[in-house]
Amino acid sequence: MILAQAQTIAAPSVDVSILLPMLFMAVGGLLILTMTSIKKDIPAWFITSWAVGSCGGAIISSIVLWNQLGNDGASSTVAGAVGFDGFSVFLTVVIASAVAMASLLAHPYLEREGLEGVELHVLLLLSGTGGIVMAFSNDLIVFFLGLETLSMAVYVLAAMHRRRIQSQEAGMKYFVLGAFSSTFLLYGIALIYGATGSTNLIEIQGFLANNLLVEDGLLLGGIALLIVGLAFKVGAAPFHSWTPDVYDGAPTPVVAYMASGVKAAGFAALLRILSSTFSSVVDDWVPAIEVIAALTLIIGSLSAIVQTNVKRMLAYSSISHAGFIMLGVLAASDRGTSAALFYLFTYAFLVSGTMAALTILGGKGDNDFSFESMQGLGRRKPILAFALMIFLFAQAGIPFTSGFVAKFGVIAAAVDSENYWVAIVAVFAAVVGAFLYLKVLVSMFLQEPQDNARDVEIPGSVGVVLATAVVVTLLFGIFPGLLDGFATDALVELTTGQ
Amino acid sequence: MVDFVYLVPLFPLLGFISLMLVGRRLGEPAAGYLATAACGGAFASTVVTFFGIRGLEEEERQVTKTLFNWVIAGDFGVDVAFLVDPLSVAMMLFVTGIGTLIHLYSVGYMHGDPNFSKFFIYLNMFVFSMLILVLGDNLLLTFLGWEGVGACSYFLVSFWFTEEKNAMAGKKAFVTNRVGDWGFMVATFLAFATIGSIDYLTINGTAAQLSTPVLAALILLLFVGVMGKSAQFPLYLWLPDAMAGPTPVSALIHAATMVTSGVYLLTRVNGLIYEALLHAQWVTNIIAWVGVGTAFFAATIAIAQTDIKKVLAYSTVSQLGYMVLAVGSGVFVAAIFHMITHAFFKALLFLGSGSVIHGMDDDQDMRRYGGLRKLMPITSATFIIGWLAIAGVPPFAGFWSKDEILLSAWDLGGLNGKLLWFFGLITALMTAFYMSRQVFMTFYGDYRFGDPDADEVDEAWAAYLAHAQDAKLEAGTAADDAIEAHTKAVAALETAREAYVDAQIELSQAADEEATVAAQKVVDAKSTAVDKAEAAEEKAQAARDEAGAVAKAASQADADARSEASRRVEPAPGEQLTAGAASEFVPAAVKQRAEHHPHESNWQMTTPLVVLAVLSIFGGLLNLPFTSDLHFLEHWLEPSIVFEHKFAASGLTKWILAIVSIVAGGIGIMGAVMIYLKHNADPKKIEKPILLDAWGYDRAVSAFMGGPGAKMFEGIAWLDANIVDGMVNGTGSFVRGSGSAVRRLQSGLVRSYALGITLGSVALLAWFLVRVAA
Amino acid sequence: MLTPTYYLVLSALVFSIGAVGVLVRRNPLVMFMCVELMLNAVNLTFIGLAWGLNDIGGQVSVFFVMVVAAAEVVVGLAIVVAIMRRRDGATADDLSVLRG
Amino acid sequence: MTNFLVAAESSAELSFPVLTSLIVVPFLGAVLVALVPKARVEAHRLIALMASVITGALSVWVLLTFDRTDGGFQFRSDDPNVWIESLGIRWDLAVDGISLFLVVLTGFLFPLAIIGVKPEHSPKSYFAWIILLEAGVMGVFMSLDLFFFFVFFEVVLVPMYFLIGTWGHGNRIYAATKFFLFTMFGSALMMIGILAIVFFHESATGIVTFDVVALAEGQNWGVDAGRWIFLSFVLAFSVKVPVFPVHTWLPDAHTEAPTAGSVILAGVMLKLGTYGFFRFGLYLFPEAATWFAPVLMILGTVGILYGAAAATVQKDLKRLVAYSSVAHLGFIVLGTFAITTESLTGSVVQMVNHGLSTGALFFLVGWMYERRHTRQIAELGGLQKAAPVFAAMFTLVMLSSIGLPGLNGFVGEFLILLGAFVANPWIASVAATGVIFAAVYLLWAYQRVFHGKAEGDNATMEDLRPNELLVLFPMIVLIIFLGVYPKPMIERIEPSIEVLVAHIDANVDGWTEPTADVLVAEESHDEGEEEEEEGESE
Repeated sequence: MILAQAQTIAAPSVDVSILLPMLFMAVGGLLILTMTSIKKDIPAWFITSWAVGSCGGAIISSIVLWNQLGNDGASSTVAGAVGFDGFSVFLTVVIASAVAMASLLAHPYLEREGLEGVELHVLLLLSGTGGIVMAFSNDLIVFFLGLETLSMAVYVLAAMHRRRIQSQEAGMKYFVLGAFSSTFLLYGIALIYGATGSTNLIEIQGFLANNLLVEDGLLLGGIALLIVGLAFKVGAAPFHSWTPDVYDGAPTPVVAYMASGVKAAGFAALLRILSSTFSSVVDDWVPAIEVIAALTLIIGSLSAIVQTNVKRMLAYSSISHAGFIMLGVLAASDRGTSAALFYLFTYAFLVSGTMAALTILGGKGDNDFSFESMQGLGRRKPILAFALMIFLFAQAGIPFTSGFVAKFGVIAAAVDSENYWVAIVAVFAAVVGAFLYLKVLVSMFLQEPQDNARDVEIPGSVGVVLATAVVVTLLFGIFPGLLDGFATDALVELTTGQ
Repeated sequence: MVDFVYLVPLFPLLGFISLMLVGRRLGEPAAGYLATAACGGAFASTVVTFFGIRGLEEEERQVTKTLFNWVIAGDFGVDVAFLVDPLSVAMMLFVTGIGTLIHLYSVGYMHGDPNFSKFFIYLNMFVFSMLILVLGDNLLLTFLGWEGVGACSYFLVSFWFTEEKNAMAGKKAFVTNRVGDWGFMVATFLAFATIGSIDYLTINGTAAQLSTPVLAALILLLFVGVMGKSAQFPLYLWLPDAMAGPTPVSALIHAATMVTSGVYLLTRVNGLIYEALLHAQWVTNIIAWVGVGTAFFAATIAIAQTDIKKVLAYSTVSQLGYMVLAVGSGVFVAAIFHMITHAFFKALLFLGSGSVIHGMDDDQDMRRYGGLRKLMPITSATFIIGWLAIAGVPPFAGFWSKDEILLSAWDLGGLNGKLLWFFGLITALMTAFYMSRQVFMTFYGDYRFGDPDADEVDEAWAAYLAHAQDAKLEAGTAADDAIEAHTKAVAALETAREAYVDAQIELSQAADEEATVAAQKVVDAKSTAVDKAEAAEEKAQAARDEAGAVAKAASQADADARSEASRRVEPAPGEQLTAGAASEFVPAAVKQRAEHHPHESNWQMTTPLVVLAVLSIFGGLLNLPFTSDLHFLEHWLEPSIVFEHKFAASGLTKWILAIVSIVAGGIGIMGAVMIYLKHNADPKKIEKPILLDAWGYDRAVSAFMGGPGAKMFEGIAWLDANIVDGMVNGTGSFVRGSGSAVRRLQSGLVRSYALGITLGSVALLAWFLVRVAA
Repeated sequence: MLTPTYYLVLSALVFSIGAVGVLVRRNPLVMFMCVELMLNAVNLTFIGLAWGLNDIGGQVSVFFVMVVAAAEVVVGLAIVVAIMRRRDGATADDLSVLRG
Repeated sequence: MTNFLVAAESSAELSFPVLTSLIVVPFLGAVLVALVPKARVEAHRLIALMASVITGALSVWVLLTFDRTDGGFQFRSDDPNVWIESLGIRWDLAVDGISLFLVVLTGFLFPLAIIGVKPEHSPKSYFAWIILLEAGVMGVFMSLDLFFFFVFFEVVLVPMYFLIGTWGHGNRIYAATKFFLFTMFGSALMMIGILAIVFFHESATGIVTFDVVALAEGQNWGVDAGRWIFLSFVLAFSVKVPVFPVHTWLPDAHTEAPTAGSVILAGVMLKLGTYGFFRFGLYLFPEAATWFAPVLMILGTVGILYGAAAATVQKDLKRLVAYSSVAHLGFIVLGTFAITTESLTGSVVQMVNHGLSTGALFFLVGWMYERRHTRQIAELGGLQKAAPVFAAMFTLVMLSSIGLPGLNGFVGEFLILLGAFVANPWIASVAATGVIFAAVYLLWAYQRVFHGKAEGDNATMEDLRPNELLVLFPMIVLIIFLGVYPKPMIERIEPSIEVLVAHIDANVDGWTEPTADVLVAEESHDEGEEEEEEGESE
């Protein structure tokens, strides 16, 4: 059999157009890296524009691909290793947008912190490439490669601030734990491979659909370990412990990317692998994910309320958001997937917006995130405060912001699949969460400014991010139908053939 | 002509509205006259309506006039509709009639009050509400009027709101009535739930179909309302306090009209009570006994009151008890009869007392009255007529109506009826007594308003003794000082003499001429000094003696004062209270009072008195018992009352009972004559403090409300703030606490995080292995 | 006769040893080595299973994993070096500024 | 996939989307206020006033064109705009007799709140929030789509949170946060309940819809599930109403809120809960509602007595009025779950009346605070002397609140108790004692505040100003008019109540509306009487 295959082995056909988004990102990153190594004095604005332009290329090509998808339907390429469906294209847009926004935030940040250089942008682009690969991956090994590409770039990004010991500590912790958890993930892949004889999702799904496993220990063990790895990536409890420390320590623009892009990529894998590929064994993994989701919601919300540092508090709240998105995963249905996608899309923007505000507020040294420093912001910087208020409302799930529709969608999906108790935990976590955001709002609007309150400026590129995020948050909050249609169409389709 | 009934409430309503808009601008007295005219208009319309009804055939004399649908929902529907029938017309006649008189009276009484026009706003509003109460063809509309008069009563009792006492009384009236209103409301619900309608004609018409428990509940719940409004035990509490309002208010609302509306209500639903008399007599017995009990109880209290209006207030409570007794005995005509005559003479008495109070510059304490007969001839003459009427002296109005009630009670038969009659009789005796007491204290005897009362005499004596003692002490001190001064003068004289002797020795030893001359000068000077000292000593001695005498006198005076005080005796009954030796020391207030010039009131006040006095004399003509033809009132009311009551007692019994009650009244009056006119006995033997204190009932209720009642409410508030809200805040603390606990797991150590991941993996693997096994 | 099960058991043991190593050692370098050990345990699993399945895919995967492991070491060492520049002889436990 | 433009086109087919404009006008007003620069102080107030007056006028127009014979939903678009297609969420507004007057009340109270009180600072955001709140409240009363109902139900918290938190007194942040979290906590489970019935409906019919009419007609959930889900709704509404024992946010919120906030909170926001009981309790879950009715009746009654008892001993006048709301709302809950036509009608009437009289009370208390800077009853006294008009107005409003017949407060209370008596005489009789307590606490407070001798600043308190009289005048007119002639209101409410009762009847086995026995007068008795009369006259 091996021989037979070896004899007939042929180069798989590659549809380059499908790979365009990831090529834009990867090539864009590598090109600018090369350019700067040749010509030292390339201005920072050019680098940033280049990075954003690469992301723009990815997004535009995704839009083209989306229309193509509408005409031709889903397909796969590179011997079925890369899946081309609405799901992957949709997430590509999310990830590329996250990278673009992080780049824009990084621009004034690097200047302020004296960290000029191309590395951060390049790493963001490469990490984004990894994320897109994950979104497109139809094969566990391809997925693993994408994941590692994404992760390793982020390890370095987290440690990027040379003068902050916290930044390096964050990088170190993230790296150790990330590598540790990757081994679990990989072990899981190996076991699944052992159980099904393939690492290709289409084949695995086909195998599970056509065979009734008498001995499913390998498969289930594999799924368990796979969940460990993925739960770690999205920061779900009890594998969340890196999240607060890393978010706290990492440069704020990087946190924006981690919370939006990395999370999106992680959920892309969860949705594609668990919700779609392993939909035939939902009875086995859904209870586990239920417990994980509930724990994530509870721990995220509870820990957040006792924080005294806004950035760290938002790190915990991002854990709780991961819990919400988990509801979409455990629904294991089209409704769940599209709800999770809706969530990921809107969350990417609002968390980037939030971090944009924090980037400004943190001040030189990226350190000052106490509640006191926010006091009276409503009076000092009404526009910034208003934008931040919108984001916080959205995170709290206040109606007429995208965050509400997103939460509503995932909870609806959970209720639809009759996972009532997790849904109940989720709504109570939402109430506790609301308290968090109220706390920030109280500081901003209801308390007097401190005497030594710093005067802050809104740099242009941050302004762009803020404005985009506000528009997206309100637009899809008030007219969710605009996005909902896309999210409903962006389903995982595991198909062979062109 | 029956349609004129619409005008009856319209007049006071218009008066109310126009006074509200322009009352302040009209000012005094125009606003008062406007209000009087409004009420008079209502009276005139009522008279027209009366003739309208009279013009109808007897069986058609119940006319319902519907204005508009009021509250209609589901099966429930009530209209704003007037039931015009002999009963309501009779009631209206005396409400508007007496109302007009009292409006007129008020123009005089409220003279000079800064809120003159406001008073008439309330008064007109009251008349309007009262007419709605009377005219309502259903329980709900009556309830509207019922509450409306309550609100007006509240406003008027606390009219002089700056006094805490008046405000309190107004509130008490409203709240106590609300307790009764609860019964009224629930009765309304019950009527709807069991009959499907709450209009009187249906209720009375279907009473026979009701089951006994429902019937009893319906009557008793209504009776709870009656207890409030008609001041029956145990809810009578508010009425005596309500006397805090201006006197015309007491006359109109708290004597003649509003307080009788309970009796009116029971008469309106006479169909129900008739059924109860036939099938559940215990229900009517409860009513009768509450009535007679209240009558008796209030009469005992009235005996000891010293406030002229309080006497009348308790008397009103007592008389209302009679009416309720009549209803409980099933003789509605007697109740209405007494209601009307009572309205005449009690309004008269109140207005008379108002006139007295007015003349006495707002002093309401009867002990300070006396002899006013000569100073206020019209007031006293009319008051005396009122007294005779209430005391049951034939042929005055009260005699006839009261007698009929006693007869009805007797007529119930059995021990029950006789006991009811007996208590009624004793009450009549007491009524005669306390009313006579009031008249004698007020109008007879000597003027006492310049005399101190017992407390003031005590005060005077205390001041007198204190003064004497002070004088004694002062004189003693002065004497001591004089003695000391004299001692000093003696010493000075001694010194001067020694100096003189020394100077002479000096002179005798003078060496030369020059020295002799000098010494001689010294001797002369010393001699003069001795002379002076001698004179001073003499003076001091004289002063000493004088002071000694004064001190002795003062001491004597003090001793005298003390012995006088110890020899002070209680004055004989009726004897003028004087402070005797201490008269110089009576409080200034007494002297101020002495300068009162009690005077007859103006014509606005006296005219109503005269009219009412006439009515009190001839009111009995409405329903004389002698022959059936003289039962005018009874015949008039027949269409409104379900059945005709025929006395079972024989003619002879009736005569005997009447004579007995005349005798009882006579005894009461005679007793009062003996004590208060002839002073043959000490009034203190009768005016026990416990009676003055209304048997302590009011105090006990207040103490309960202020004590355990308030504690309970405070307990609930405490519960709310600490337990109920505590649970809410506790939830918050719990969430926060768990947050801190979870936070501690985040140790910052990377290896512990790795451990967490490992444990999580193990748990996940364990779960999936369980699934494998499954 | 050797069955894939033996390989699986062996690799599970090696994996566990690696995992315990990460948990108990404080030196970051040793921790990296333990992670490498775990990755290699997985490689062993892949090979064992591929052998059992008679499939080449698993064996190819191993090469990818080895590349990833190499890259991981590079990144890890870079971070360690960056930290060591600022403080000497730091162990994993010294890095606990961020907590709570 | 739908989009906004399509939605706009289809709405153009309607003659004039008056209900939508009831939400959009204040919303746009808020946006406009936010856009006007801070420096133009008067402009904010003017814009807010204009927006609220237009909204009020539109609501009156709805009232006037409302067909009073029709108990169904009116002004409803035949083809509502789809909002979120995958969930079948539609922008579906309508009013019936139950919501009509709440909409009008909202349109009526907001302009008054804007005229009546000026904020102490930051007028711009104040007015923006206040009319944004109006848009939200309108949305709750008119949405037939459960999603939008829930959205509006939640979103009103935000403006109110800021109103209390920014312009409140004393402990305002605590009160605002408590209000926000408590209410949100209460409605959290309702969201799951809403979703659950939607998906139950879907699995039975294959249609995902949040349309309350379709859901209520379908009743596609089992008895047990229905009861559980009903409880989740009850919790949400109970907190909002508030029903004992989840009422403790209310005294704090009311006391610390600025005057306009209290007025609106009491006037309309508490009605969100009671309205919810009607539309999303009785209508949606007839079976569960009838099953739980006795418990809720008892809770309502406990609320009446408990609120009254707590009010009696309050030392803060505003807090006292707040507790009186607990008592008054208890009546509404009692009436709602007595489920008779009378009590249900009474409950709707009482919602409006409570809005008027308690709203007016809060105005008066607020103005008193403005003048005297204290709400402590002990520090007030004898105010009637210095401010007789103030006192007169207070008296009238107080009597309405006490439930004096002839004023509006009585009609609702009476119908509620009447209907409740038919359903359960014992509970109703106990609840009726609430009328005693209402008199106790309000009169006592009145006595201590207005009667007696005035000392210090109390002797010189300013009487009502013209703009304040302007605010009170329409309220007073309505208080009297609705008390004397409630028919125009009741006859519009009742058809919808009858539809509701018929709906319950049709959907609950073995349940019929409790009704009164009807007796007819016996002719024989009357004849007997006539004979007697004839005998006499001869």
